[in-house]
Amino acid sequence: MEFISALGLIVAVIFTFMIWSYLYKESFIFRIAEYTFIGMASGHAVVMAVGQITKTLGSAISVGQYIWVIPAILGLMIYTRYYKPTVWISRLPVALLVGVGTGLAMRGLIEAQFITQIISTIQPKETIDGIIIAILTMCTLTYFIFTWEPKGGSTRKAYNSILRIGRITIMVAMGAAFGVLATTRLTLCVSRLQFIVNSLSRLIAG
Amino acid sequence: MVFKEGRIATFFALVIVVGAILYFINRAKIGKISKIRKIPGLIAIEEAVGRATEMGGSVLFIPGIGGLTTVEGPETLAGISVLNYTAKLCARLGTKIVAAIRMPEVIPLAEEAISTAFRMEGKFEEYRPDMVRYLSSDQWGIATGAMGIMQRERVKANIMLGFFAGEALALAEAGAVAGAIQIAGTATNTTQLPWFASICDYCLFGEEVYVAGAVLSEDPIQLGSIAGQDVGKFMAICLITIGILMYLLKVDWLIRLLKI
Amino acid sequence: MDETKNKPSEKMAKLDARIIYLAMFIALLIPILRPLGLPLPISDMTRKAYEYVDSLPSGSKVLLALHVSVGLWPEVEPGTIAILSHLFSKSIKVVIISWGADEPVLVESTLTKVDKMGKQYGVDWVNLGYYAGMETAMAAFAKDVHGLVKRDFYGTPIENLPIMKDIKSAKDFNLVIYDTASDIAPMIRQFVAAYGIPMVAFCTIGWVPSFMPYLTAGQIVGMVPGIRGGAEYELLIKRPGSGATTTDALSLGFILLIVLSILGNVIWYSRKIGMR
Amino acid sequence: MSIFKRREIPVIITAFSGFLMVIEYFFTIPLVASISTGIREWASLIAAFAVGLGATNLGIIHASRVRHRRENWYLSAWLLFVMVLMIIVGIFGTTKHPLYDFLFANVYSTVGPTMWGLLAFYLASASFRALRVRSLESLLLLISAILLMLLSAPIGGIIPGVTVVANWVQNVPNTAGMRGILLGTALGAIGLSIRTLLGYEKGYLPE
Repeated sequence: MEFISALGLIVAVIFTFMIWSYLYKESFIFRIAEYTFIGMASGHAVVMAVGQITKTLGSAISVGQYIWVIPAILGLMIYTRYYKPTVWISRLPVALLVGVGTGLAMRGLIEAQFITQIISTIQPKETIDGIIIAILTMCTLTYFIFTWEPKGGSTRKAYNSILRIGRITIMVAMGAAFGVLATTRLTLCVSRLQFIVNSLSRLIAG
Repeated sequence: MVFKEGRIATFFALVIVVGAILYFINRAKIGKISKIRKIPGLIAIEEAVGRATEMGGSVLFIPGIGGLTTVEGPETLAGISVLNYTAKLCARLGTKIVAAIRMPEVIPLAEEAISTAFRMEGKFEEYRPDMVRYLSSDQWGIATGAMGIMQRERVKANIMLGFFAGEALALAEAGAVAGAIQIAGTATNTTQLPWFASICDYCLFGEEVYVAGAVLSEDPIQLGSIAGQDVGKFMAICLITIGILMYLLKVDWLIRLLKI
Repeated sequence: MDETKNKPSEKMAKLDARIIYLAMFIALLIPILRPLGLPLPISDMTRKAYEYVDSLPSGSKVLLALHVSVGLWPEVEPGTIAILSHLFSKSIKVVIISWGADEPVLVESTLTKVDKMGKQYGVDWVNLGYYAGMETAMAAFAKDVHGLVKRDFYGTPIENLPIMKDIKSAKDFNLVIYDTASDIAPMIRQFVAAYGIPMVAFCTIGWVPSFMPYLTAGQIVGMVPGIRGGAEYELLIKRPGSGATTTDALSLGFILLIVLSILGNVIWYSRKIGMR
Repeated sequence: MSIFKRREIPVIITAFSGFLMVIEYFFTIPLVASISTGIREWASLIAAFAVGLGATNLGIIHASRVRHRRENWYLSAWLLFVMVLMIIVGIFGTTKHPLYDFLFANVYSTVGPTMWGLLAFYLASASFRALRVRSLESLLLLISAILLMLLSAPIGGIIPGVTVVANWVQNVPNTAGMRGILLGTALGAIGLSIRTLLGYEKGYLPE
């Protein structure tokens, strides 16, 4: 085996165990891995960002789109926050980011998580299951009503049992997701263990 | 002005919800406030910070791993609002608080939230820059970093509110091993909720995450808007009821209406 | 919340945790070192997929479409290895295309684990790389392969690849195999509904319930669910591989998880009674 | 003027860009479409500029730890060294530089799979400690978790009936529960967005 790739395997295997050592105890060994990774990932993020900035600005300027100077200035404005009298300037680009995010969320979620979900509830694939899903969905939704509840009497009792069914539905869903995700987690761990065993046997075999 | 095809019904649904929110905000402005049901996880924040203080430990806050510019944006903002409230409690009690951050553009918001809280409590001189810690833009950077902080800085209250992904299980379990009271919540990525629901002491589901800031602020205008959101829920319940009856009667114009 | 959860038994919980981690480590490691061959009943959905593929005449052309992220790839990899070995053993031509950016690289590394039986790149199989746009790309590919695809993953113009000569549109394929960790509906719309090409799904376990109706309705001819399905397929082609190892490990892991959840409750209750 | 500096201008910018995104989605207005596409591209460029805030944050915190010789200061120094090394090699030697490539392939890329693997161990301890039967709700959570584990475990196929029941649980109550949460999520996000766009959410802007 080539020296560099052998060294790579050794490093990867050692690094894996340094991180897993956290399970035994948070120790110096884990800390080295933690600090190395945070340093490396932050450096990598900067490299990627610089790449993105030079690529975007470079290609824009080369075709004469000088308007791209504006976002570049906005981007640099973030750094005025380190000098107190100009902190307010740094809030402007951040305000733009917040606006874009909230706008995208509003338009995306009303479609994907509201209308689409209602349509698939009232367009079931099987009748009986479809009706059960519709009823349980409404009970779950009732659990999220914050400002309204019936006053006293039998309505109140009925309402409370709807809430209970809603809560139970959520919990069954949580259990189901727990069980399904467990498969993925175990599979990924097995594939990591396989990597370690294979690496070690390759290293021993030379 | 031309509507885009297939989005007309969606637009009107949005208009109804937003209209209801604005209506209730205006009602709140003239003093008519709706009562809001209690969310146990939010009440527990005070208890958690109190216990961390008693035990001489610190409070860790993670406003999710999402950024600002995508659909995860509002979830991050919800986390920041609760961070502001938690920081106020910490400033009042003199408890150490650390906010772990993944996306760099969230750093200014977190710093603003904590420093404002300390200033409002009249303890601005106790605010330190290392209360906000960027732990790299990698999902596992914030996970390993926060796991390290939990043990090294004796975290006794761990509050996680915002967008989370695969690292949710690692964070919740590491927090439990550290012996922290844990309050956690996430919304759009529902697949991560089971970890929070089973491992953490308190869990906020979906919409509860978004209203957390409003509830904690006790600001009547913000509270008013929650009543508007409830109108949306009544609308959904009505549509589902009518829709399923129509399905049984084999009529499909409601579905076609929703798809225009 | 509950007092017993954290406070008095904190030290105990820490000690317990290490033993539990070790138990899990051993449970997952044993089958890797020495496969146990635990019983694995073969499900109908996998058998249907196998039988369909097995009945394809030699010289058939199969499209393998991929949409699985890096994190979930290990779940479908054993099945993919098994199906590729099966196809290569029957001299069937395979065209691979990806709807996500990472998949071309992932499938390349998977292909190194497949016995190709002397099959040649460009003649018997080809990796066309990644095409963005999901359903738009699917539709474009199905309608006019040469309109969308100009070069393969390595940059070779597809006119230079003999395999691509007779493949002009979706109609030229005898079967579509879809490796997926996302919804199957777009592929059904663009290939099954539009051109009537039969389809088999290799999916992550989480999607099984959502895909079931398509199987019962006959819109897909077979389904191979996750690692378990991959191991079943390995058994069917009589080449036990990493799928069988992983399913053994999964079985042990799940037994451990179930025992732990029950044991945890037993200990908790007995402590609670003891404290009274 | 000072009051404008504090709140009004940022809120106006937020509201403008936010409502623009919404309008673009529902209506075909060429001018709005081009402006909002432009702003989205701008936002991603601004976010790229913001990455420097992260490096600055690490620089300030860890440099001060090194300067004051705090506990583990040499680790802080190491973190900064690694970060600067990656930046210098990555920018001046490009990401294809052998050293960058080696570190990326064997250290950076190792952490993801390792941490995913770690989750299996945490799953085991969570099953032991957290799946407590305190009420009917938590009993049902436990049962549905076990059922779904049996469904995915090969060994589950041996027990008759498990597949049918587990599939039903995943198909029906699970779909309903998740759907209820998603519907609420959409409304919650809209409520929070409106509060933000109108300047009522105050968490992140100074009073």
